Amino acid sequence: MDKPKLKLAVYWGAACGGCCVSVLDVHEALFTVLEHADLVFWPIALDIKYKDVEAMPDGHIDLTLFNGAVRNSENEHIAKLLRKKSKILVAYGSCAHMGGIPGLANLTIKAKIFKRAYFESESTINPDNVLPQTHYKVTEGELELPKFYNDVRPLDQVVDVDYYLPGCPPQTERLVEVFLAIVTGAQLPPKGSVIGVKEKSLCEECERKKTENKLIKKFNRPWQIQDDGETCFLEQGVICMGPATRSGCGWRCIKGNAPCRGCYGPTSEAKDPGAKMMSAIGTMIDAKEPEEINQIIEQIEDPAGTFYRFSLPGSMLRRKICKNT
Amino acid sequence: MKERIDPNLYNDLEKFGIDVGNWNECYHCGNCTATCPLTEKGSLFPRKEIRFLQLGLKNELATSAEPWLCYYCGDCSKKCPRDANPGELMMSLRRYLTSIYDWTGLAKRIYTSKIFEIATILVISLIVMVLYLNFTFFPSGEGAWTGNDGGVLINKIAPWKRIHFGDWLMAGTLAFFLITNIFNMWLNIIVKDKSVKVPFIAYFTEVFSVVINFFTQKRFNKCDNDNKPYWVIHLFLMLSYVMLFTMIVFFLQWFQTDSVHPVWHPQRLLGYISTIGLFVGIIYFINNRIKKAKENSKYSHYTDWTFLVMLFLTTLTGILLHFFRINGMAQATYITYLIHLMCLVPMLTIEVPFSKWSHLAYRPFAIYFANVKKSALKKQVKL
Amino acid sequence: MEEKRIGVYICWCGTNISLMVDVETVAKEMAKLPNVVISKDYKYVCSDPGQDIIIKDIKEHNLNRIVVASCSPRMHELTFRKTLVKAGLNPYYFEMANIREQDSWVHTDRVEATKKAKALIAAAINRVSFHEALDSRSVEINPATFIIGGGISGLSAALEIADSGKKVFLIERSGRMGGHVADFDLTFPYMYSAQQMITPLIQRVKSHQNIELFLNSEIKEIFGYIGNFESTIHSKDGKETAVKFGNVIIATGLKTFDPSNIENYGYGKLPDVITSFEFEKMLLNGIIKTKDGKEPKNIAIIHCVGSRNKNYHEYCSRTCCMTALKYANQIRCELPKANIFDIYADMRSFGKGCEEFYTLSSRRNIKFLMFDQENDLPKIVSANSGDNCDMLIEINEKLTGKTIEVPADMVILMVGMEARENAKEIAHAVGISMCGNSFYIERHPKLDPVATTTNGVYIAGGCQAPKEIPDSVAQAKAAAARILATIAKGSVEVEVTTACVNEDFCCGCQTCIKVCPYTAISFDAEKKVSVVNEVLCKGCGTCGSGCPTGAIKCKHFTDMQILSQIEGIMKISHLELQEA
Amino acid sequence: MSYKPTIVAFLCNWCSYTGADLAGTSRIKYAPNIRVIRIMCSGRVDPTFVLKSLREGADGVLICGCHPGDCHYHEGNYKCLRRYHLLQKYIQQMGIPKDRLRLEWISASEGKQFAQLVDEFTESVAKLGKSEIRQVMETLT
Amino acid sequence: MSEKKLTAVFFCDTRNGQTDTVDIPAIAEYVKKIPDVAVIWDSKTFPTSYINKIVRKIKSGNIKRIVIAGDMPGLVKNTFTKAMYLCGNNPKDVILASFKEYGAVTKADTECAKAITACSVLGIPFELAAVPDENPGHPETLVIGGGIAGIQASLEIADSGNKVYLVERTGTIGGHMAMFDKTFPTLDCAACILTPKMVEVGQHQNIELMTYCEVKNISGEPGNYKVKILKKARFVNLATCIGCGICVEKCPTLVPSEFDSKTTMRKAVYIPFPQAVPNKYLIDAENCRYVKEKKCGVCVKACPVNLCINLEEKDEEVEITVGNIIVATGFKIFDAAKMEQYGYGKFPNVVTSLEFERLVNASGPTEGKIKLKTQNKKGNWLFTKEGKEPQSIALIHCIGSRDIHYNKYCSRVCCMYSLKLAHLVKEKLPESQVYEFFIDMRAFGKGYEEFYKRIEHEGVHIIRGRTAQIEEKDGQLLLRSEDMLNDDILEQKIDMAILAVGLEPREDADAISKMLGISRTEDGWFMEANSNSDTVTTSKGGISIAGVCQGPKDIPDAVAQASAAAARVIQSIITGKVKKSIKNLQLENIESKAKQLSNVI
Repeated sequence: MDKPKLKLAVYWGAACGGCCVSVLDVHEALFTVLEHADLVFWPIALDIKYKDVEAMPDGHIDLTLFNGAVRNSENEHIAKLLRKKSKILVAYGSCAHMGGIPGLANLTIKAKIFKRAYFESESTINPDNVLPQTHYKVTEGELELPKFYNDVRPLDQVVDVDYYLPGCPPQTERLVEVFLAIVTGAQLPPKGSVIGVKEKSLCEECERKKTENKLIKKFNRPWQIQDDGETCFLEQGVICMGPATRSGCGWRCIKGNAPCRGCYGPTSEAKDPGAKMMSAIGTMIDAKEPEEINQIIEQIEDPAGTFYRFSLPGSMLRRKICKNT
Repeated sequence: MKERIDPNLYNDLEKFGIDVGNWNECYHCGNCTATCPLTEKGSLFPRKEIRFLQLGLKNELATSAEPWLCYYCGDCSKKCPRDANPGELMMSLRRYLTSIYDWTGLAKRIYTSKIFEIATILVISLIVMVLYLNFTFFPSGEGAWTGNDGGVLINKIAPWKRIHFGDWLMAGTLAFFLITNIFNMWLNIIVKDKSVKVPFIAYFTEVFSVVINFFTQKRFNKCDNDNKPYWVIHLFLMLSYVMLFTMIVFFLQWFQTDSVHPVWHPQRLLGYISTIGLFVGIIYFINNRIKKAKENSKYSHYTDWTFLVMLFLTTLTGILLHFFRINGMAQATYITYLIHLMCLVPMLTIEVPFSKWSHLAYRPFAIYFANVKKSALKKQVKL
Repeated sequence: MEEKRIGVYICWCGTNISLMVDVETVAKEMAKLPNVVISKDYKYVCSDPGQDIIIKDIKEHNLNRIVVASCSPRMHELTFRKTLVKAGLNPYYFEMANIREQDSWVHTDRVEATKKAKALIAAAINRVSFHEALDSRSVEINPATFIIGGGISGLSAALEIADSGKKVFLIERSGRMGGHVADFDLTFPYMYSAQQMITPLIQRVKSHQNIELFLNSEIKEIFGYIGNFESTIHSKDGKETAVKFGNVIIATGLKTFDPSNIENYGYGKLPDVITSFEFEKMLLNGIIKTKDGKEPKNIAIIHCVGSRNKNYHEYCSRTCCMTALKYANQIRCELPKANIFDIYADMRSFGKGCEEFYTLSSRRNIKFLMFDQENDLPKIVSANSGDNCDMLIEINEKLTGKTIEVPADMVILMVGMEARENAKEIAHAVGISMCGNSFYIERHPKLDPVATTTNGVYIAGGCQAPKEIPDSVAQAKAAAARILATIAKGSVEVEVTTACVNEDFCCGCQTCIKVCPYTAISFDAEKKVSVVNEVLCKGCGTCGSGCPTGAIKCKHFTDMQILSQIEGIMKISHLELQEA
Repeated sequence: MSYKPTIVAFLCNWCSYTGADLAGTSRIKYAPNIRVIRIMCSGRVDPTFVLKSLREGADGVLICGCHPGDCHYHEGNYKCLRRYHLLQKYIQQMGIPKDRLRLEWISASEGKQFAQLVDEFTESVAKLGKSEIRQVMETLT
Repeated sequence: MSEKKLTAVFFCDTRNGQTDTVDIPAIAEYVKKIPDVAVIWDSKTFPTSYINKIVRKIKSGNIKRIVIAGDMPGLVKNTFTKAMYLCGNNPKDVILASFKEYGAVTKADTECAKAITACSVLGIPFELAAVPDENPGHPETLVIGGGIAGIQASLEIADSGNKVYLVERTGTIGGHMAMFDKTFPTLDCAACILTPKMVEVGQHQNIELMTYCEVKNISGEPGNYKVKILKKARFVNLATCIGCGICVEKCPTLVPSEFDSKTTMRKAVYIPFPQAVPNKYLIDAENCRYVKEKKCGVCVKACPVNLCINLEEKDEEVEITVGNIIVATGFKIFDAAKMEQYGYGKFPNVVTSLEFERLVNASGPTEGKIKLKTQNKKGNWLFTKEGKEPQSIALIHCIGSRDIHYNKYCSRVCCMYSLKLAHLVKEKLPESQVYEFFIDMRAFGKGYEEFYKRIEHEGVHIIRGRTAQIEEKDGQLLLRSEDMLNDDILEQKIDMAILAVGLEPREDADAISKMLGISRTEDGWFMEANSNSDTVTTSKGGISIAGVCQGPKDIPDAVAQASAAAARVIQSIITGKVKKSIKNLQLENIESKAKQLSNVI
């Protein structure tokens, strides 16, 4: 054991924290990891200041798991910082991968979000109409707060990313595999690869019965059907992102009788998961007349939310076009 | 206005023509009309006439002046891509129209029956003979018959007054027929054509042009250049004819004298010139028709021949008459005089109102009416 | 990965392109794009010397991708692919930019047209980088031929092939062969007997050892591909026969126009207004008579019924003029004294001996009237008692400019030809295209009038466009020639640009299976992946876009190729924006 | 000067591309803003292509296929039609005017109609002005 | 077996002005002997215009069948069908024995005519009875003529894997089509669609291309023809010529270019046109100064390839053996100078359509710009780029066609190509006035009528009326034509007149027909075996015809016909047999076959 220990960092940007939890979820395996690696930065668990990171020499960190999207100037700053300091930067989790749930904020704009959060939400009491500021004078001096961006961006839109490890959150087992791979010095996949996943999409794992009869006359929400727990959701008219989503999660949602929502993102052959799924769904709609087609499509109330639930900022269109964006 | 197609018209008209090709073959390329140097807007022929014929639009044909405006240079027939012979159609149409204008129906019979024509000529000749024998002094006076009393005394045998009376009688009758026929022509060409309303003044303004055309036949001259000698000879013939006609009908007293004038005397000079004009012309036309040299002489209807032959005989007997007379051959003169009349009278009676001669009158009038119509149309357009 | 070395050739096409596109500048600018090694402009790239330049450059500069910007790829893509082969490159390392039909010929602003050309060429350059080597494949040809339609075209083609000793399946929807020709009495312009012409053909077909005849039969669909088609023949008596064959000739012919909709003619209302085909029957039966059994004194023939008129069909039916003349002659024989009126628009007597026939007819006292088939149809009305005829036709006669009344006791409408009502089904069953008039589209209107865009399927006779007997026969035999050539060779090359499934990505969702119109995709239950039968696949690419995982690749139309093409187009547009 | 849009068009090989070629051989003039991408069938049009075009800054996207019932590959155009409607809904949700995307049927004989369509579409896209996405991309932090 | 029916045979008048016709009395004599023939009716004494009299004759003779024999018996058929109907007989028992239908035309064909009549009398289709023997066939094929028809036929056969000799008189294949600018109605550029085919021919491993060669003599039997081919001295070695064109630069002799319809000049050493196949130079012996006078020879010195140009080369003759021959010799255009009224040859700007085709072509004398001719220093009128643009152009249809004085037939393509030229003028000179003078607009093919309408909407003045004459007036051309649909006569001043010349058989058609032993129609086109069901084979076995040499036709029809001719050839190659000529058949053979069949049927 004369090999020096690897240096690890974990950071969260705009995220729910689930990814960090998934790291914690490695349980005992953490000890194995720590045998080989030191955690040099992990705000949720360790008290290491930004300036400590800044002080590190470039490329000092061997592996950084960056989870969460880039939402504000702080996220961006740290992303860039970590990029500089890390040998390998992994976009960890759906948010870093393609924007994730926070990415749905791209369907609106900052002003509206603030309006909702600071004025309109039912639980808000804000009689002074205070809004977040980037600079605020207090008696101790001037506070500088991160700037809240208009758009949510996945990590690779801000910095160069070496690997992606998707999932909301990523399957812990996958993380362990990755860890072990790095630690054991296995041959690393080419840069830009999505790791901790399988090549094929979810249906491959899914054990529900699939046939070619995917003809949809009516779209159903899961509660609208009597799910027998065996038939492919699509064949029951429920939009399941499974075919357009990488497997690796162990079809957890479907096992729980909920259709896949696509947190693992598209396969490497699909550029835009929502588009691919829309294309497939379009194929399945069982109608020829424009009126009938439209009538069926009307049943999909929120195409963006349905097909891009976890991937809007990383998709082709990235965001909704709003006035004054 | 709707017009009913008359499929039989073609057969009717065929009787006026010569069996040379088939007007039904025309496929209306318009080459003939465009070739014709005489066509102009408002008077397009011969294609349109073929069309009227093919479709049996009798009224259209009867009311058109165009056949008279054609002088048969024959270019249209020569260049016709289907050998439909439009030139000959125009010729046949002139015959047809003559029969249309003629209210007596004689023209139709003459043009459609060879036998009828010859029979009429013979009958008239005989009538002339009988009349001559009854009303002249011949052969009552022995001397007159032999010319013993010194020279040829034509006025004794056939006193000019009586002959003149016959002249006038015949001229009047023929003029009556001719004029009524021309009236008919006017009715057809102008009155029946509802598309144009002719103001009265137009009849006066156009008179002059017709007179000029009559004496120069400049329209004929506009026809093909190849036809120059044709035009000259025809003009000369026509003028000669008119001259002789005038002398006989109006100045017989002066023309038919018992004394022989010197050669330079205008009476003789005019007579000679006219006779030469007539004779040369007739020989030229007969020769043309025999040789079928030109498009317009290729096909001869029997009425064409009758006209030429009768005119020829009349002229020939006239010349012989003169020859015998100046040579004092009284007996021969008198007989020739009779024969001359026997040729001349039927020639005029048949030809003038009912047959080929009539073109002398119809042509200028057709031009006249056409011009009148044209000027009327111009005014209409201006309005 | 190999280094991409792209050669770009921009064609002047004489002045066709160069007048509207600044080809020299374009060539210079394209040279600056990444991977472009050579960029040239040339007067006629398609010419022999033009192709020689490409070959020479490939060898000298070690090019491995070629882009030609010239006419439509529909015109010359094959030519240049062959050029690449000659130079030792895979033919699919080639891309064409259409800067003539879709640029220089349709625009008037030289600056814009040049910009567009740049974008299209840049797109092609981008695309060609992603091109992959594809290998041509050949399949064996089943020597049997399937012919649909037992009219004169079908019979001629069948005999031509069968006489070569090759098997023919001939199916005919009705119970008898000979089609329309069997209903004809005489043929124009030489007035030969149609019956005597068609009878030996039918007899020979019936007794031919190589021809298997299916009367009263139809097919629903043809499966397979060139050389290896199969289908089931459904006979009206319920029998079904499965057949396999290598080529198909469609000779379904056409049907006659139904003139009931033309109000002016009163067809269906006036008893003695009949169509040409009804009249033909009268001739065959030897007697021309009106519905009350009288001998008609006046017979009118009206041309262009349903043809050359935008309310019905804009096209000319090609045969009616001469057929009308034929009738006129036949009527003249039967009724020497009758009045015959032929009401035409343009007399189209264009074939060998036809103009002479027209001349001959015009000598037989037939009245020709010209009408305006486009805007001013004649009107047929019942006559009054005094008119001495049954009907009157009121027509604005064009050559006199007069309105004319034509008496008629019988009116023959020269009905035009139109596609059969089931033309579309057959087109679908076989997989060929139709033009706006529902006639089948030939592969090339000039140089390939018998083939279709579907390999192994040929069209002959009236189903391609109205045509007369000699031309139908010639076309049928031309189709036979094409088939005999492939049979003689024994094999034929098939579609290369098919779809294929990347088993590494296919998750087995089976979305694609119903997408394929040719049932070329099936599910391999063992491997749990979809499989494309590449000989059945015609390369439409619908499955490729329908596959949610991206496992199906449409060869030569891959996602990457098209996406890069889009990038290429937009790159130039952006550049220009920046410049502006 | 009015805005000169860039339009990406996907034309099926059999009908619409041929129709566009016909417009060319017939020398029917139309607006030069269109950039044609040839595909074998309108059914090959993957929504990805459309979104990619928009993403790259195309001001308009035109899809043309054979008329319903005339598809060279039987029903590819119907599949395109369904995807088109779904896509329309999505892009509208994403704030892109629906007029930027259009699906039309052009047959091989409709050269003239193709030219008219291009002119009309170009005009309507020009009215919408510069692509919103391009504007956004330019302002994205 | 049906009961025997008494038959009458009626002979039509077949002379029709011709002297060399089948011997009717001899046929009548022969037919009389056939059992069941009750009576022979002679057209001279027979009352064809009185159907009632015929009825009486039928009834009195108890006639049940009538055979009408003659060149075009169909012309009188219905008289008899009606008579039969009126007698209560079956009108279908009126049978035609059309001599011409099966090629019995001249006195020499009398035996054939007898057989035709006999078959009709026996009720057996002639085609079934007259089946000629077969010879074993040689698998190689000769195609004479390298126009589009020859090209198509050659490719078709070569694609089936069989050897084809394609013999072409000029230095390149391509024929007239290569000279055209665009093709109607799709307006494809002719060269664009033709050159790939030409290239294919040039490169096809099964085609031996013999350009600048002529067929001199043909002997042998169907299936085994010995063909002597004259290889005219080309003086340039096909194998070594690199097509650099230096010789052309140096050559001092200028002659009018045949390819450009003599609107441009070429040198004595030349390639016919840039896309020629083979793309190699050749020297025109008639104009080369060295060949004529043994002077010059600069090309030899200039040529960079050793021994490539050999001015001493002599014509050679080679002999090949083939089983089948396809004749695709094409046509020549009508000599417009014959119609003096249009002043072709007198007025410089009266041009033929083919000259105009070259003028509008981008590779033509003005690079495709439409210009009037200008006079050069020598006084010759030429097309140059400096010429003035015409403001008004007239196209005159039917030049030499549909005219009893020239060619009676319709040339079939002129209407459409004139419309096409009108379109090209309008496209290049939108402001110009284009007049088109037609008689009947023959827009009959697929898409043609639509094209016609389109040209009309483009503003071309389409006038019904044949132009009568063109004169020169005030330096302009003055044309006179009736505008019959507007009831007017047009005297139109124009700058240029394009004469839509018709198509004629080539000068050597007669020689070729004699050499091959195939017959020609009155108009001089090669005669097909059957005008309806077999337009590609000839009366001589193993010889087929394709393209315009059979009669005027447009490109698709010529192509289809060429393929059809190829079908016949491929069929004979596959079966290894070539049918002998029908004319080789003895009358007895046909007779016995017919009897045999009549027993069966």
